Amino acid sequence: MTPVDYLQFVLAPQVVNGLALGIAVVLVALGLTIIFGMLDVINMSHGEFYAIGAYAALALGAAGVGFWFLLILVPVLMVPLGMVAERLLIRPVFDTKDRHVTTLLVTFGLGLIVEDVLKIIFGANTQRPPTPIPGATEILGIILPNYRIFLILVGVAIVLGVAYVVYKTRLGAMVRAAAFDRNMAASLGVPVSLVYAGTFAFGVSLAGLAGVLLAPIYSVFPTMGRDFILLAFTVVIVGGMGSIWGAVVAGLLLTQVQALASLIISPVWTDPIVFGTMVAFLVFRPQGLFGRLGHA
Amino acid sequence: MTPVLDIRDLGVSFGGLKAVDQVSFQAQRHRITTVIGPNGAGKSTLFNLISGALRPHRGQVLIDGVDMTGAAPERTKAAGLSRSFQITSLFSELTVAENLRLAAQVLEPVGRTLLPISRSTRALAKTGQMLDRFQLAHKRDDLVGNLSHGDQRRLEIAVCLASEPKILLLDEPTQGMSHGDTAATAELVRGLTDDVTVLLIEHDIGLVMSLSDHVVVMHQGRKLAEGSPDVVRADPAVQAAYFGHA
Amino acid sequence: MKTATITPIAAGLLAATTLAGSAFAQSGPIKIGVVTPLSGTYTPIGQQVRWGLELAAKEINAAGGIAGRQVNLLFEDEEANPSVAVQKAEKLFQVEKVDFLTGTVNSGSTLAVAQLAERNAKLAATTVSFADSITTDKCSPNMFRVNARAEQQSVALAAWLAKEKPKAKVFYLGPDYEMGRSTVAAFKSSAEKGGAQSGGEVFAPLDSKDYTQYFGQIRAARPQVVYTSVAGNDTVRLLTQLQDFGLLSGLTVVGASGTVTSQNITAIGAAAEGFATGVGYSPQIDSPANKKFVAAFREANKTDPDLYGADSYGLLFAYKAAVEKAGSTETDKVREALRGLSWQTPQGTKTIRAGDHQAMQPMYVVRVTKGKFDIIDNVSSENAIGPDTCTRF
Amino acid sequence: MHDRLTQSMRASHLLALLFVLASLALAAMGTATDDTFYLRLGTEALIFAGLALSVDLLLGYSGVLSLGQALYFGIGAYVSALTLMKVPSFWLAMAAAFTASLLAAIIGGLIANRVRGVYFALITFGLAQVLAKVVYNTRELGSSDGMIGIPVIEIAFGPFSVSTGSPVGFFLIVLVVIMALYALTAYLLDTPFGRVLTALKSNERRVPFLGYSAWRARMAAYVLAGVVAGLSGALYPMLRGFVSPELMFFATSGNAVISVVLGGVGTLAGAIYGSVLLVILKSIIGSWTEHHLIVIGLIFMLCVLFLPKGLAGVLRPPVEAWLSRHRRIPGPVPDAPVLPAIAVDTKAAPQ
Repeated sequence: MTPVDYLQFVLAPQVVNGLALGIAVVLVALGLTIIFGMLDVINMSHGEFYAIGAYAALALGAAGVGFWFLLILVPVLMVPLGMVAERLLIRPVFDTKDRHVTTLLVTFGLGLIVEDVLKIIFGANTQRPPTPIPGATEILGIILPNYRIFLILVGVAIVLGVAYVVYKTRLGAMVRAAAFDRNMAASLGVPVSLVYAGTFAFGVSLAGLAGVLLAPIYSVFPTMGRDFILLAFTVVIVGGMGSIWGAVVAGLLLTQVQALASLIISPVWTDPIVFGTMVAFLVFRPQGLFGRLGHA
Repeated sequence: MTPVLDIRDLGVSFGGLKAVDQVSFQAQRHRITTVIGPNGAGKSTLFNLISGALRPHRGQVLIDGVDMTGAAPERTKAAGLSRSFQITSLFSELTVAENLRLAAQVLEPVGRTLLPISRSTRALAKTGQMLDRFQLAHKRDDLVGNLSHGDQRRLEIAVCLASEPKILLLDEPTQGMSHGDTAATAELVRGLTDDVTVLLIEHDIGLVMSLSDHVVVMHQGRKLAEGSPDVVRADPAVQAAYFGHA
Repeated sequence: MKTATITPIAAGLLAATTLAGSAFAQSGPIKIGVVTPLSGTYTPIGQQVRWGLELAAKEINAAGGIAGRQVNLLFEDEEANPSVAVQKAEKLFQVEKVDFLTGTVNSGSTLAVAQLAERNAKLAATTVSFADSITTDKCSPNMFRVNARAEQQSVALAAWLAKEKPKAKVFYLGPDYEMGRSTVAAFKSSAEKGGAQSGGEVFAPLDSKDYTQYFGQIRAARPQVVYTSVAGNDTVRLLTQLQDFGLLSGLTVVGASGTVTSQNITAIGAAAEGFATGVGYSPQIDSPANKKFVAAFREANKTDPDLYGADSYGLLFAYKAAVEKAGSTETDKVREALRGLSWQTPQGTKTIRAGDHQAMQPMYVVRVTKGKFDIIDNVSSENAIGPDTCTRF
Repeated sequence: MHDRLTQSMRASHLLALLFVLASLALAAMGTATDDTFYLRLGTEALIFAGLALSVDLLLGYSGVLSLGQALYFGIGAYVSALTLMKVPSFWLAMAAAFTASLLAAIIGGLIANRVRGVYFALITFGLAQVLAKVVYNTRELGSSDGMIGIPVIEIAFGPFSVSTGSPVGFFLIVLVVIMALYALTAYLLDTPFGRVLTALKSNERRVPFLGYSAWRARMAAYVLAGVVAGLSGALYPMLRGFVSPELMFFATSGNAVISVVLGGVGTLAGAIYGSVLLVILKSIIGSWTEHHLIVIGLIFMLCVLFLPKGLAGVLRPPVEAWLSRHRRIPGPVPDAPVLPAIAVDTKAAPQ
């Protein structure tokens, strides 16, 4: 293979495809990092909420709802689900001493249940909604499917939107205040328990949105929730718990590391390398790249 | 005679901020030395440097003439230094007796580490002694988390003392206490000097003046003055920097 | 409290089974244990196994059973985990006293269950696992395989490829684990005997999310054929991503029999068009026996049978023939009867080779056309089977 | 003089004793009815109880959740299997598993103990995941298929010997091993070392200021837990005759965590009860519906929410109460005079 071939056919597409995968990972990690960072809750069922979003898109799409409408409808439908889950499962153990472990265990149990319920409702076979935007475009000799280009653009828009809400709006300020010091926020008139429920629901809703967006590429099956979860947790840790920019940078960085490692070393080693990165961060920089949201 | 605690030119900075800067003083055996200063003067940071919670960037900490600079907390503890915390730090899921015994366990020879707890006779005796001395015997089996604030502060001093230290660092032992409790605690601290050397952080100036043998005044990370309570009180720099605001 | 509950249950079941075991062993129904994944990733395969066996049992029972005895199927979920499979199999052998066992899917479970069958002096068969080792170096006198193994599939596919695309440049993409690697190696050696040349090979981790990272290598190699041995969800992703990236045009994709199945073909959609593989079964087989089977299967389960369903269906008829020939359900007698047995299945006559307990059967090459597998070639059972390398019996 | 922790440990011992008696009853009944399956299922439950014990040692005492304890269980199982295929000696296999899990736990502990809390959970999860993948891809270890053909062996005790193929014989051997592991961990927890562990769970940051190295104590607990898991794992291939990478997968670690939560965190005996309970639940529900995940998940979730102390939380208090009645331990005196919040030391003021 000539160096030019290598660059055009191998290296450049690898980097560009890594970008699309990176955006996908960022979308899944976004909700996780918000729940993690603001509520200090480990949501092990985040992957299953992602699966619920994908299945909802599949079922509603089959019922005739258009893809563009689904992008709004599914995240909205996920909000009450998140509220109920928070009220029933997180709230009762929120004030236990070891919140991390307890919420991790409860949501782990929830994950088991959701996975099985999805199988009962939708069957065990893999399904896939049609690609909403077919075709591919050639950019500088690199062929990229149109839907992936769309995904990259939408992903960027979502990240910017979420960052705007969290960092720039009054709502976001309230949430950050409640995360920083619950009592102080309450004394300032922030409805803390509603904010907590809302934050959890927001994270869940983002997982659902990721489900809608990624279903055409990665297909839909009951155990799909486990797919991204280890990578998403890694991204959250490397990026810094609760840091939106951290999740973005870490998500893009790790998927690039993965893509290049699989190309240069071997696909087998991608998992150990990604995991090794997580260990290195935990050991040398436990606060992650960007530190922690609301916890300066 | 070597001072039991000798602080030489101690300093640490966070970012650009010099939290503790070139602080030197000595604590004499069986005396109460008190560190005072406004909020942010670096008093708690100083305690952290001495007890090993933080590693100083410069200077030395000598315990009984032995250099313990930057040693881990468990090593400064082994050298005879015990400390309390500004915010009570105990084992709230354990009982009063268990807290004390845990602290007293260090008195046992290493060989008993893996023997049944009932063989730790020295620790058991010490626990009983502390329970009596601090009048906590009737609460020995209460969970510490259920104790009143005052009882917890008192227990914290007892826990520090249970390991028979040479030096006791008390970080605002009267913090959050009523007047009556504060006076009682002062009496308690005064009574400790038979056994240990006390290094104290305290805000209540009246208390400081009546209790201390020696006072170190800190301001913005630096030592402003030191001496007997009367000398310090008379120091114009201290007047300006500290009592002016008090 | 809890220990109090285990004992009555244990005692009760024990009492019940000892009774059943002694009094009705030779006259009651014949019990066949099915240890198959009913939860987890392999659920769809377990479903086909279940449906195939249930249909066969229904037909056999309606026609008077095996040697006049009804067939009773007992299902247990093995979660595609050998540890669970062995535990459940032991329950079926010891408590339910089943006469015969089948259903295991992943080769780890099949091998572990084979050893358990030996230690319990019972017989078992697999209808799904296609790892060569089960009837070669890790063969067991108590394990039979009625489905085609990897080599039979490779031989059939390679023979067709040599005719269709002589001297083709083939790129190999397998899942990175033992089974995926050995399947690729087996096909590669068959294909290269037929004149194919290698355009490179790559192994992707199991459950890869994105295969696009390998597309550069594929594009640069400019192969005419891509061979893959990925399966399940991985195939859905691989093929749809190949399509999205426009790599499928002008490329022939071939693969292992488990790569595209009735479980994932709908999800793959148009990207599956033209995919060819070597299998032991296709619903398209044009024989009266198969047409009848497909119709009955569809009637019962609202879906087409695939090779797992068909092979599982066929197994019960082999067992029926063997028991009737042996005149008993005793292990040694049935084993002797199964050895060399020829019987009719929807896919034609199958024969169990006595030397390694591997079924010989005609092999087909099928290609996806408009979402259905069409038979495009076949190889006789003798040409596909390969040598007997089992040395244990 | 017994304190409260010693007292609760005694209550656990009593529960463990009840467990042993029930096991012996099962063994007797199994022999009488010539049973194989239930005895071997019981043996397997006991083996996994050893794994649950090691999870409880970490979660219930040093206060860290390991989501990858199956790593050491798997190492024990593989090393035992490899040893048995070369030399059919129980003692050699146990010694090899001990050494291997000890070394692995030291290495794993050096990595995992750099962090705590949820990070510890994620790191242990990742460690197990990576090693399981390595085993899954290693041809010499049978890769994804695992290894079969581990022989039935005779376990020799001087002039006596028991075959691993004997359902009741091996059941009793495993009972002895697991109860010995229980006794060892329970004993250690009732020593000054054990008290430091308990303190770690309660307030880790305070521990160094009492003169104990928190890192060393955590490390010791981690290595101990690794060895307990490894020795339990070593018994697995003797029972089932094979090993497979699934033994190291998250499902195995997850089941151990579920067992501990069901049985009661921080009670040791609860871990053993929980493990047996889970096996029974799975066995019953598994035959009744293939959707056992829902049932197990639901029970587990309800347990975390409403029964945070698990089965032992229900069983142990009455046992403790009974014990204290029968041992006349001085409890808190109910009619003690109410003292002022701060008691003044009666010693004279200095100088």
